[in-house]
Amino acid sequence: MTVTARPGDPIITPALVAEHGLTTDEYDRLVAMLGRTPTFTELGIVSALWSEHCSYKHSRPLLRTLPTSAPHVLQGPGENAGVIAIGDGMAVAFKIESHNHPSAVEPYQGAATGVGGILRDVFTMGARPVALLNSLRFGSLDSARVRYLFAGCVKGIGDYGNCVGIPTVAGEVVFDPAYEGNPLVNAMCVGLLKESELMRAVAQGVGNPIIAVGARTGRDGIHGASFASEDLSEGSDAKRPRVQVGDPFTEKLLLEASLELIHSGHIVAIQDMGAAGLTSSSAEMAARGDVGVVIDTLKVPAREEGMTPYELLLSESQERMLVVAKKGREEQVRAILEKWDLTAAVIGEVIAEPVYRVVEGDRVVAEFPGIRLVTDCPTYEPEARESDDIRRRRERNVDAIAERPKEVDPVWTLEELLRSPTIASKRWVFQQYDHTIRTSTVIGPGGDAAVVRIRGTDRAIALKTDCNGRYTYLDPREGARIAVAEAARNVACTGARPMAITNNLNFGNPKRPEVYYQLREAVAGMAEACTALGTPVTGGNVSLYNENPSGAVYPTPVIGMVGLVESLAHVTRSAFSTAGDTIVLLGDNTAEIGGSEYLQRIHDTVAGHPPRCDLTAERKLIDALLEAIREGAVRSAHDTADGGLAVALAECVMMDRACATGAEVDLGKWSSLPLRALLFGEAQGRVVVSTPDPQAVLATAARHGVPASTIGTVKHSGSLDIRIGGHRLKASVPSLAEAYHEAIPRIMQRSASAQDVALTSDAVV
Amino acid sequence: MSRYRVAVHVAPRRGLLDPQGKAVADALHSLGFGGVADVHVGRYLVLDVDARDETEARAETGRMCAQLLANPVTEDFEIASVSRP
Amino acid sequence: MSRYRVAVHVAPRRGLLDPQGKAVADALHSLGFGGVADVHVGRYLVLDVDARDETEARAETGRMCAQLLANPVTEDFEIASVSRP
Amino acid sequence: MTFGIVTFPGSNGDYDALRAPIEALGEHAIYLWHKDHDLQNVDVVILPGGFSYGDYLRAGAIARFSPIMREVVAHAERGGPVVAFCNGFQIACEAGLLPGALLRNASLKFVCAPISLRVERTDTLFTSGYEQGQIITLPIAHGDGRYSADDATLERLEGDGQIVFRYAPDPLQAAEAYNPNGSMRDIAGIVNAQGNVLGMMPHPERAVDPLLGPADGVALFESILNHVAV
Ligand SMILES: Nc1ncnc2c1ncn2[C@@H]1O[C@H](COP(=O)(O)OP(=O)(O)O)[C@@H](O)[C@H]1O
Ligand SMILES: [Mg+2]
Repeated sequence: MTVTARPGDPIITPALVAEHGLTTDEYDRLVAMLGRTPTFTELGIVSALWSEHCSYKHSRPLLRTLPTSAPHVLQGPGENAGVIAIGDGMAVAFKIESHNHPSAVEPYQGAATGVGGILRDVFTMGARPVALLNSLRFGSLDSARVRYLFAGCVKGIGDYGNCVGIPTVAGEVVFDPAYEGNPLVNAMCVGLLKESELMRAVAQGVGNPIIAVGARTGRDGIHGASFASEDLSEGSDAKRPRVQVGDPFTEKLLLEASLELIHSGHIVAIQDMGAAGLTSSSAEMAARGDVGVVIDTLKVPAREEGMTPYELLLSESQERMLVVAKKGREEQVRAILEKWDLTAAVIGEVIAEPVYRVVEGDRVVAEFPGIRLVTDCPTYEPEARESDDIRRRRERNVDAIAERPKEVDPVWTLEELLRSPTIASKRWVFQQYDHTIRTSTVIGPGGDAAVVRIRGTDRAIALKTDCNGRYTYLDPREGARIAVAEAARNVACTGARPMAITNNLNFGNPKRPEVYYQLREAVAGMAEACTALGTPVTGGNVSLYNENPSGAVYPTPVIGMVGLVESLAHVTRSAFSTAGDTIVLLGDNTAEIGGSEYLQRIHDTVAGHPPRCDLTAERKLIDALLEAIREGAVRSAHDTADGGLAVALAECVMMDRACATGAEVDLGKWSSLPLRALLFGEAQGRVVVSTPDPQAVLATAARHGVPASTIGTVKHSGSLDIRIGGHRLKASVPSLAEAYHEAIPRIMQRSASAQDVALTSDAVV
Repeated sequence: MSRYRVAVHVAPRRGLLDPQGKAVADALHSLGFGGVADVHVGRYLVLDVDARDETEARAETGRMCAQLLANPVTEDFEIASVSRP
Repeated sequence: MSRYRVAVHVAPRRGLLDPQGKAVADALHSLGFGGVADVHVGRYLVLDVDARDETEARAETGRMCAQLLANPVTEDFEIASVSRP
Repeated sequence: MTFGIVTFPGSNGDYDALRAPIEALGEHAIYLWHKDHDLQNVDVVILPGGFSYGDYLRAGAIARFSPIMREVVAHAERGGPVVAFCNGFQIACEAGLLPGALLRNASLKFVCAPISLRVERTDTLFTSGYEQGQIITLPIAHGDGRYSADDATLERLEGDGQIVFRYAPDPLQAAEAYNPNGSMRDIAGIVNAQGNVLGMMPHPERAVDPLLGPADGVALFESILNHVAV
């Protein structure tokens, strides 16, 4: 069929091509593929599908190197979400997704719609969402703008998840000037399904109708995908009309209707209309099924009058799905949607001819040969070179940094670290998230990882996101290895075997050699760790161009880990609970302070080698810990992370403010180490355990070749008392608790009213 | 200095999705108010402002709207009235 | 039948705690708007209504307010304006 | 005995409300669809938590017009027990089943936390399983929980003993800020004058399994079972 330009469409000029983010080379490829000049509609389609966000053109070759298979992986990367089997015929679908750019412009709606999108990715697999997580990065809370972004994102995440009724059970929040102007907002969703109910988004069956479901299409978010593929600049402000508004109420209806549709057997495929909207959902489903499709834009329910095919195809209006139904079942599909007060419109069909065709009534406005629209996108492996500046920072001798006078009193240092917003309690955040709905949250936010039970079984899943961007900045490979290892350790501390990960690669502009170096190294590190720990990658998301004129964010490969608790009896919490229990340290202390929160917070320094990550040791540690837990020997387990051993011990005695304890600890065994490294260094592979049966824990550790030492006793003394040779640190638990629990509320009080006001516009007032 | 009572309307920008307006319109329809075509829900603020004169009260309130009372990304505002309380 | 655009104000009854109004006032003060004495925050609804004439549009909207748009326990409403869209 | 849990568009606590009587009491529970006109002979109606109609306009304002609400009101008028949790409480107030209104939390923030309550009445069909003055812990999770009513209504509630639960300081903890939403007179839950409709912001239906925390909600369901046993 012949493609004709629509009257009134702009003429294709080099300037227009550039505006659409295509390079000259890419444009030439397009012309070669079509054998002619594209129409305006076609240019729009390609600009969206070949955007970084949709095509992964700078990351795909790297992502191919990740380990993705294992017997329990039912669905690896490439689908809406990854799926793993967890026994008893049950499976878990999970995925993480970024909404960094939208959140920088409009934090409330940006973060909220991020949650909406990731929920849809999971329920379109046939899974019922049972948990949400989020991983957030902001600049320093000293800035009013940052407080506004932080408060807005948290409220957006909360309002959306709360309204749909999915508990938000875990996550992380990090504050660092590196994220000033470029907040990172990653949301993860986890769903449960029966293995037999797994649904894939593969268009099939010539003659099957393609149905648009859910909200009407408006002009919002047009070109969001390409927007997410650019640096944030002055010009970004002008792009504000692209903001999308979320409607969690419609999402809830869509969730129930989609699951009912999938279970009804009336449909063959379903996919969220996410980034690049109708275009990407239809093209991707067609490509996966290796079939042709035709879409008639006149049939797409529009919210506004006079919308062009270009706009209808590229709109990112939220809460919409694309369904391929079985031919002849249109009425049944419509009936299910009507029950949930949703509309459905047949907008196209699967065809035998291998083309991707868009018509507007009688006129063909776009036509691409077969699946080449998706597969012809070029990939790039740009030059990679480490930044000299970063290398110099890493090589710097941080041990030579002189102590500040106040550090004479390590309690001062400890409280200063506990007050650091990155370490301090995030209760201010997660109190705004409903984490008890669905009555399955065995461990909610505030522990090492969340634990969500699986009703009808004795099992549970453990969930956590993790990444230390400072480590990855100083050494991308080591940093990414640590991110995986720490996520695994957190999950293991709750009694779960780490099973698989999803990941979100948040990086700067890959065309800069130093950024592409970070990306390449981080992916390599992630692959090494996932292989060593037996946790394949089932999916993820790449967000590049997280830069503004003053530079890129820290390379931040966020890991979303899923673990399996085989019996509810194994569920383990992180705080000390019982006076008289023995405190055992699994793993060993070292003299490493490079890249630590201590250097950042106390010395305003980002330098040195991040701690070494020994993956073999990490694996043994996890095995030993899980075995000790299964033996019933472990009362509590908490890994050491930001702020090191002293912070971990402080957290153990007061993270649960209502049942604070105390402890007497003797670290004399390590008195030859520099005191600050022992207390605040962030050596990897360590877990603080409290136990009524230390002999059993020590024996199990020995069997696995894991160093283990008895370091103290849990007390109800109200103080944390640490002796190291001749040194003694005695901290009052209420005062530690005050530092840890009040830090963020106190900062946010400064401007709490301002954000609440600026946010009252939002739906849930 | 005198005191002025300034009323402000803040409304979701037309063209952006207004889920609240849509839900209210649907509810009104099902209550039998068939003649309702379209509903938008925004905020109505009443501020007591000290200013030299009405013009200043209006200008000052405009600045408050731009800085705080309306979200420049998603909302439009207008000063609906200025009166003496 | 013609189409009318009816604007409605719904405000929390004076005397009830208005935490939002207070938050707005505090925030304005901290932004340096010292001349603001008092703020109240309510809802502003704009409805497009088909009616025979303005009087009917007004009356019909009044009924919507009484039934749904305002909560008689805590809120007052007023029809702010009726115009042709 | 059968509990009927109404599912409105946007209800999301319906699942927990369904599971609680089944798992804690071994009784029956079914969903009731908002478009239906039939309560299917259930003994107790539960209006569950969630965000019916997205809580757009005002929490509970739109849901009260659902077809099934006419039957729920009739059931209540016949003396049938109705339990309304969270969004259900908001709907019940909007529908006139209970006096007053639930406004936005004074903090302007959604709050999810365990909270201490004092049981003010044990002579209701919902609370006979508790002890007078007992301090219990239940989860809350809401953004619009500030109970408000005019003085005359509040006096009537006090005088007639309709205030069943109040937010109260936990004796083991600091007393400050125990009222999580700014409710007048610390009101967390009330019954109607006839005593057969209970509305409360906290979630007893989320507190029936010790695996998840204090199971202080069980006694509420047991109280109902003992009174309504069939
Ligand atoms: N954005 C968030 N959303 C939900 N829970 C969070 C969030 N940020 C932190 N938390 C919770 O706070 C606790 C501490 O988080 P974090 O400091 O990242 O722990 P760790 O150092 O063990 O990785 C965890 O239980 C985590 O799930
Ligand atoms: Mg941890």
